[in-house]
Amino acid sequence: MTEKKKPNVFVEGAINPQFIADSIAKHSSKKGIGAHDIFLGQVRNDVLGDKEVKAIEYSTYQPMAEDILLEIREAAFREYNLVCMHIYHSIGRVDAGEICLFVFVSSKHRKDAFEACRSIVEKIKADVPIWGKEIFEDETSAWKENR
Amino acid sequence: MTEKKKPNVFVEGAINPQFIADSIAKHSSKKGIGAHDIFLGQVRNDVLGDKEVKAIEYSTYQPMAEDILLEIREAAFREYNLVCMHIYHSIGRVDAGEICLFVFVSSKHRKDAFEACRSIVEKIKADVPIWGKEIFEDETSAWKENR
Amino acid sequence: MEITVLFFGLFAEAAGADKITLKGINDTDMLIQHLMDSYPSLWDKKYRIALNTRVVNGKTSLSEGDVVALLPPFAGG
Amino acid sequence: MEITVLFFGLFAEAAGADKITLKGINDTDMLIQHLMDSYPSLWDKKYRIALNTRVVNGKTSLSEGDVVALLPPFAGG
Repeated sequence: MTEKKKPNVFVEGAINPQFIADSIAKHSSKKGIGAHDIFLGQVRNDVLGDKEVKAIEYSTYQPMAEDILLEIREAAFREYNLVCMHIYHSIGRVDAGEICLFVFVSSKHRKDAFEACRSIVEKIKADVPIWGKEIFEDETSAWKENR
Repeated sequence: MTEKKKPNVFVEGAINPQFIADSIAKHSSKKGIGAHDIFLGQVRNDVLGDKEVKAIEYSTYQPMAEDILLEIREAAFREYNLVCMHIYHSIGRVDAGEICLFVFVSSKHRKDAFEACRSIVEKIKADVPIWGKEIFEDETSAWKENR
Repeated sequence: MEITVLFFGLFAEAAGADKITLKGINDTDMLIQHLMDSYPSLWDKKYRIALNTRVVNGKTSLSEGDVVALLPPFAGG
Repeated sequence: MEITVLFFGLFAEAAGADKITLKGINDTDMLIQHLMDSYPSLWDKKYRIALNTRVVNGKTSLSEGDVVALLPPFAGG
């Protein structure tokens, strides 16, 4: 039902810690949950050459990203015993130190939450068409690539 | 330095989502962090016989728990490449649906955060002297046991 | 027969466009050859190709109205 | 020679106390025997023993001032 429609994943700019708190608080009514695993990606101030990353500018191919994210979601519900899961990713500029990815997996027992969360994050990195342009202090830039 | 002194782990009652948000927000100044893994334990409304768990009343042997938690912390910093980690556990009554454990691990790359967080949670469950008394709707109770 | 080609990330920068339409391109190999000729700076770049939002590998036939996207390495998360 | 014995969780309930002091107990085996005799409801319970906050296994000598804790199964998290 709600699991079947494409969820809203993309958030303009950084993901706010307050948004994360509100998401957690909403789960207090789901009393069958025993374990949450939350992964947060944060933009690093990596140094390339002698220049420090100040921000990453994210872009996506949204219809494809939404298809792949729905597949990732459905695979997670098939493979693990989950109560619910939520994925949010930033689009646009996110400064170093700010959150750009929020994956929130909830299950009865901890094993499912841990394994599903890690699997989902690896798939997001490998398969979802999202690009990141690292912006340096002098406003020059370089395209990032996931390992 | 700060890693060596016993950290404050025990929180009276449930762990508030706002406290979690504030903890996350504090990490925006640590710009070398690329990945956070957060585990939250939530009290389930398990049914034993025909009675539903309404709350868990947690107690601990605090000096021993603090020693073991410090060992867990030091082992995590030895075994994984971490920027920081925080552990909070409730003492006293926590209602079903509320958070009783908050483990927060931050690292440069996601692999360390994922592996360390899971390892820390398993060790907390196995080795830290914390007890939980499940309180049913009729105020009878049963002692919980980790698997 | 007309197809739409979408460029993302560094390909959009190199091509100076997000989107072009092309005629007379029958398959993905022919498309790639055409793009490399038009934008020589793309030659040494890694990419994947998506046809109507699905990644395809190897030579794939194209039909009227297809949307082909040139995807540089992903960097989500 | 006096030692302190701490009870937690269901042991505190069964013993009706959090803490007792005992004299003339030389080792952990003797302590367990004494406790099982004093509190018969403990016989079938699982436990670990901590001596001065460290878990000990097998028969362990006790000294003046030692604090021995009887730990039922853990349920943290």
